[in-house]
Amino acid sequence: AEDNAEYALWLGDDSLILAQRLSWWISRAPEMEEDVALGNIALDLLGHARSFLTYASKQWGKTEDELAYWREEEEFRNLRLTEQPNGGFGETIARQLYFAVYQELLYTRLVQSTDSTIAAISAKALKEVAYHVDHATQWCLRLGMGTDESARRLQHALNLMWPYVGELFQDEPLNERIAAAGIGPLPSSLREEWDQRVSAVIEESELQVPQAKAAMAHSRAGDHSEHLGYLLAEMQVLARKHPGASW
Amino acid sequence: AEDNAEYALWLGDDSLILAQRLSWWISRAPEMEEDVALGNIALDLLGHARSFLTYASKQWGKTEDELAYWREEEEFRNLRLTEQPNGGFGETIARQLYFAVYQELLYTRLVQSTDSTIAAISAKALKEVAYHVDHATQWCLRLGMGTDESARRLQHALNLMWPYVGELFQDEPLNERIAAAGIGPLPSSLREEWDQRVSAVIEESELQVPQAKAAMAHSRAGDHSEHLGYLLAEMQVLARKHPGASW
Amino acid sequence: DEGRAAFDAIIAADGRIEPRDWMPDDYRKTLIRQVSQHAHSEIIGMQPEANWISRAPSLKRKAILMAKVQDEAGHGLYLYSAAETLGASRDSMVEALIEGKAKYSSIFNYPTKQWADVGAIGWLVDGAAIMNQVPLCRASYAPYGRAMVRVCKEESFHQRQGFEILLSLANGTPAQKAMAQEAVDRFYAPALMMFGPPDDASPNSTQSMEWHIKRFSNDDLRQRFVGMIAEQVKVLGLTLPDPELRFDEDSKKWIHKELDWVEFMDVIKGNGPCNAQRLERRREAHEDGAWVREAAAAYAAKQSKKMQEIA
Amino acid sequence: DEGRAAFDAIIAADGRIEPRDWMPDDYRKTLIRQVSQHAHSEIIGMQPEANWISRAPSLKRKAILMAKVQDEAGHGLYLYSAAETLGASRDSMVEALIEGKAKYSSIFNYPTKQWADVGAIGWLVDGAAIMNQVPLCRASYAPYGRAMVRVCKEESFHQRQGFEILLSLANGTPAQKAMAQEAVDRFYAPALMMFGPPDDASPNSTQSMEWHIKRFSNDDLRQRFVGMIAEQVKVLGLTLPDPELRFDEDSKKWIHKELDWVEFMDVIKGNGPCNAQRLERRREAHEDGAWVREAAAAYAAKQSKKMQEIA
Repeated sequence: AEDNAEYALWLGDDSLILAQRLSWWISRAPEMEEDVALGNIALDLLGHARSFLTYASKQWGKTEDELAYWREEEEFRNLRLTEQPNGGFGETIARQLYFAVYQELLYTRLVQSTDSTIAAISAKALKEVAYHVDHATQWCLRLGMGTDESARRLQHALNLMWPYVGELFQDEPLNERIAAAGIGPLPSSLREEWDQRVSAVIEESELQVPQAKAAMAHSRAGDHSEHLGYLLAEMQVLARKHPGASW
Repeated sequence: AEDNAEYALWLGDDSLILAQRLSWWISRAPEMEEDVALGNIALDLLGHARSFLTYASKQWGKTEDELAYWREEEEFRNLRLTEQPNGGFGETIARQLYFAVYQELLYTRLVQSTDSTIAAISAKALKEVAYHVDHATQWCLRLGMGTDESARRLQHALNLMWPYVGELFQDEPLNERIAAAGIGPLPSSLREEWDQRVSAVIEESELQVPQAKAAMAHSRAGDHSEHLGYLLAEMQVLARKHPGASW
Repeated sequence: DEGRAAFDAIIAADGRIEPRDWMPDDYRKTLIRQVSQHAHSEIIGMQPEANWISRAPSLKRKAILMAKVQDEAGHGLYLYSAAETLGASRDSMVEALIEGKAKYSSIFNYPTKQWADVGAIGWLVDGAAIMNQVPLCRASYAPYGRAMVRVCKEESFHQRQGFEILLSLANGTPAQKAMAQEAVDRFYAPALMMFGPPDDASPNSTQSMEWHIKRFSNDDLRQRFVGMIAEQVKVLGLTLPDPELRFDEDSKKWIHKELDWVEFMDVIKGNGPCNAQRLERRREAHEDGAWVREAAAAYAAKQSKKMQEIA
Repeated sequence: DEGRAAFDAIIAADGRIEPRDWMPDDYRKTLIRQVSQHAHSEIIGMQPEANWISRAPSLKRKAILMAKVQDEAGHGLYLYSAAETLGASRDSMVEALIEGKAKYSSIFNYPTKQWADVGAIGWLVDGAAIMNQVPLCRASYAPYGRAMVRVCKEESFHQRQGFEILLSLANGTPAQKAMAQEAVDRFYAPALMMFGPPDDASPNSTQSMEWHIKRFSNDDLRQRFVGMIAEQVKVLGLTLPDPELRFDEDSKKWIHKELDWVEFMDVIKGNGPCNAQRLERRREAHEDGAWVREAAAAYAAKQSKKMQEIA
C-alpha cells in the first residue's frame, strides 16, 4: 500500500504542477476561446491531481492540501516536463502535446490497474485527456501549417521541450514493483506508441520530429530543475502564512 | 526619532524593491555591458537600502534583514513605481528615468538634512545616482532616436510608467512633519524641477511627454499594487523557511 | 415607418426584438454600447480574481476559482456574440477596449490585495451584478436577454461561492477573520457604486427604461442590494463599513452613507489604482497572441481552399 | 619563415606573443577556441548563481552575490576582447554559443537547487577555476595572460566568499548544515572533472604545453586541487563524498575515487540536466535584446554622421 500511495503521489504531482502552470493562461490566452479551453484543461488536471493526492494522503494520514502546500521542493515527484515554464503559446502547446499523449497512453493502461482506486480515477480522467490530446493536436496542425512564423515558433518549441521527454519513459525501481503487482505499466513500455503518435502529429503538421537526446533527470527522486522552486514559492506562500487554517 | 526611522524606512524600501526588480536583468540584459551596468545600479540601490534600513531598524531594535524578510506586504512602504514589473528593456529604462531623476533631486535636498545619518547616506548615494540618471538618459536618447521600433517601444514604456509618477510627489502627513523638522523636503516641492528635467530628456529623445493622470495610490500607507505580493513571495521564501538562522 | 410601428408595438406589448427586426438607430447604439461594455467587464473582470489562482490556499478553492474565472471568459464570449447580432464586430469591440475607448465596470480597477478579496468580490461584486442582471433577462432585445439568462445562472453560483469563502474566513483564525473584514471594508462602497450614479444624475436611464432594456432605476437596485447584504453580513458575523446604514420605516428606504462619486468618476476616467495595468494586460495578451490568431486564420483559409478543390 | 623563427624564439625564451606578432595558424586557432570557451563559461556561468539573487536569504549575501555574478559578465567581456585580438569577432563567438556549436565548462549544466549550491560553486567551482587559471596568467599569448590576471584576482575573492557561505551554513542550524553537506556532495565530482579528462586521454594537452599556453597537465592540477579542498573541508566541518580519498605517501599523490567520465562526456555533448535551459536563456536574452542593440547601432551611426556634417 506504501507503493500504491507513492505511485499515486507521482501521478498526482504531475497533474498538479502542470495545472499550476497552465492556469496562468486564464486571462492571458491568445483568444478568449483559449482562456476557456486552457482553463478547462487546467481544471481537469487539477481534478486528477486532487483525486490521486487524496488517495495518497490517506495512506499517510494526511490531506491533499498537506501534500500540496507543506511539502518541500525535493519532496515533489512531478516530471520535469510538467514544471517547464509556459514560455509562449507555442511552448505551451508543445508541452501539452507531449504530456497529453503520454497521459492518455498511461491512463489507458491504468484503467486495468489491480488497484481499483487508481483504475477508477484513471477511467474518469481518460475521457478528459482525450480532449487534451485533441486540443494539442489541432493547435499543432494550425500552427505548423498556419504561417511561416507560426511554423518556426512551434518547431522551436517542440525542440525546446524535447529533452524532457526522455524522462517520461524512464523506469524507476518503484515502477518495476508497480508493474509486477499489475498496478501500472512500465513507463518504457509506452514509448513506442508515444513516438508513433507524436511523430504522426508533428509530421502531419509539416514539422520535424526533434532529434535531441534526453536531458539527465531524476525527478521521481525529487531532483528537479531550477524552475520548480519559484513555482512552489508562489503556490504555497499564502497557505504557509496561516499554518493550520481552514479555507 | 520615530519619524526619522519611518522616513528612513520609506527611503530604504524604495531602493530595496527597485534593486530586487533590476537585479533580474543580471544574465538577461540586451548586451553584456548592460548586465554589468544594470547590475551596478541594482547594487548601488541595494547599498542605499541597506544603509537606510539599518538606520531605521535600530530605532525598533531590529536588523535590516528582519525588516526586509519578515515584514508583510502591507508593512512595506515603497512607491508603486518601484514595484512595477520590469517588462522589456524599454519599460525598465522608463522606470529608471523617472525614478533616478526623482532620487537625485531628493538626495540633493537630503544632503542638508538635520538628521546627520540621513544626510551622510544621501551624500554618499548621490554620486551613484548621478550615474543612474546618466545611464537612463543615454538609453532614452539611443532608443528614442535609434530605430522606429525602438522609439515606438520606448514611447509605450514611458506612457505605461507615467501613471505611477504622481505618487512620487504626493505629500503625506509624515512628509509635513519631516519638512517642518528640516529632515527632508516635501515631495511636492520636487515636482517642478522633475518635470523640467524629465521633459527635457524625453523631448531631446524626440518623443512625447505622456499626458495621463496619476493612478490613485497610497503606498506609503502600505496600499500596494497586485505586483508586490509576488515579488515578496520570491524574495522572502528562503529566509522564512529558516526562522532565526544566520547566513 | 412600418418598421417603427412594429417596433413600438412589440415594446408596448413587452415583447422581444430579434436581430432581423427593424429597430431605431439609437436603440441599436444604446444596446451595442451596453452589451459590449458588459462583455468588456467580464473580460477585464477576470484579472483581479485570476490574480489569486496561483496562490489559492487550498486545492478546492483553487479549482473553484479557476472555474469561476473561466466562466467569466465564457460570459464575455456570449455577450460579444449578442453584440455581434446588432452588427458590431468583435474585433472592433476588442480594439476599442484595448485602446481605452470603451468602458467597463469600474470596480475592476481596484486591486485584489489579499485572498479575502476573492470572497468579497464574489459576495459583493457578483451580488451587485446579479441584482443588475436579473431584470436584464427580460430585456427587450432577445439575444441579450438570452445571454443574461445563462450568465445569471452562473453568477448566482459565484456569489454563493464568494459568500462561502468569507464565511470560512470569518469562522477561521483571527488573522483570517481580520482579512475578511478588511476586504469587505474595501469593497463595500465600490460595490454600491456599481449601480451607477444616483437617479437624478443618470440622464440615459429614462430612455433605456422606456425601451424595456432597463427595468429598475439605479437607486432602486442599490436599495435592494444594500438591504440584501445588510442581512447577509449578519450571517457572516462581519460588519459593513457604514455606521449610518439603517432601514428608514417612514420612507421605507435604506439610508446608507454618502458615496464618493468624485472618486467614482475619476476611476471611470482611467485614474483608478489599476486601470492602466488592466488595459496593458489585455493589450499584451492580444498582441502576444496575434501570431497565433493569424496562424489559425491562415490554416482555416488553407483548409477551406483544400475542401473546395476536392469538391 | 622569419615569422616562425621569431615565434619559436619567443616561446623558447618563455616570452610573450602580442597580437601584431606572427603566429602559427594552429596556435591562433587553439587560442581562439580556448579563450572563447573560457568567455562563454563566464557568461553561461552567470545563470546558475543568478538563480539565487532574488531569493538570497540576507541582504548582505544578496549584495555579494549580485556583485559576483556581475563580475562574471565583466570577465566574459575581457575574455571576448582578448579573443578579438586574435581576429575572432564577438558576434560570431556569441552566435556559435547560442547555436550550440561552442563549448563551455560543463559544470554550469548542473542546476543550483538550493542556496548552499552558491557556496559550493564559490568554493569548489571557482576554486578549481583558479587552479586552472593562475598558470594561465603566464600564458604565452600576452592579452590572454593579462585578462587572466584581472580574472584571477576577482575569482580568489569569489572563492573566499563561497567558502564563507558554506562556513556560515556549516555552523548554522542542522537544516543549514545538511544543506551545505548536500551541496558539497553534489558538486564534488563535477568540480574534479573541470580539469578535463585524465592525461592519457587528453591528446591536445601536449601541444598546448609546448606552446606555453598550458603549464600543467590535467591530472597535476586535479591533484593540487583535491589536496587543497581535502584540507579546507576540515575547517568547514563537512566531509567530501569520497571515502577513498587519501594521500599516498609512496607515490606522493592523492588517490580519489573513480570519476564518471561517461557522464562528463554526456554533459559535454549537451545532455546534462540544464544544457538546453542555459542555451535557451542566452538565446532569449540575445533575441529579446536585438531591437535594443539595433537601436544603439542606428543611434551611433546617426550621431557620427552628424559629427561629420559639423566637421
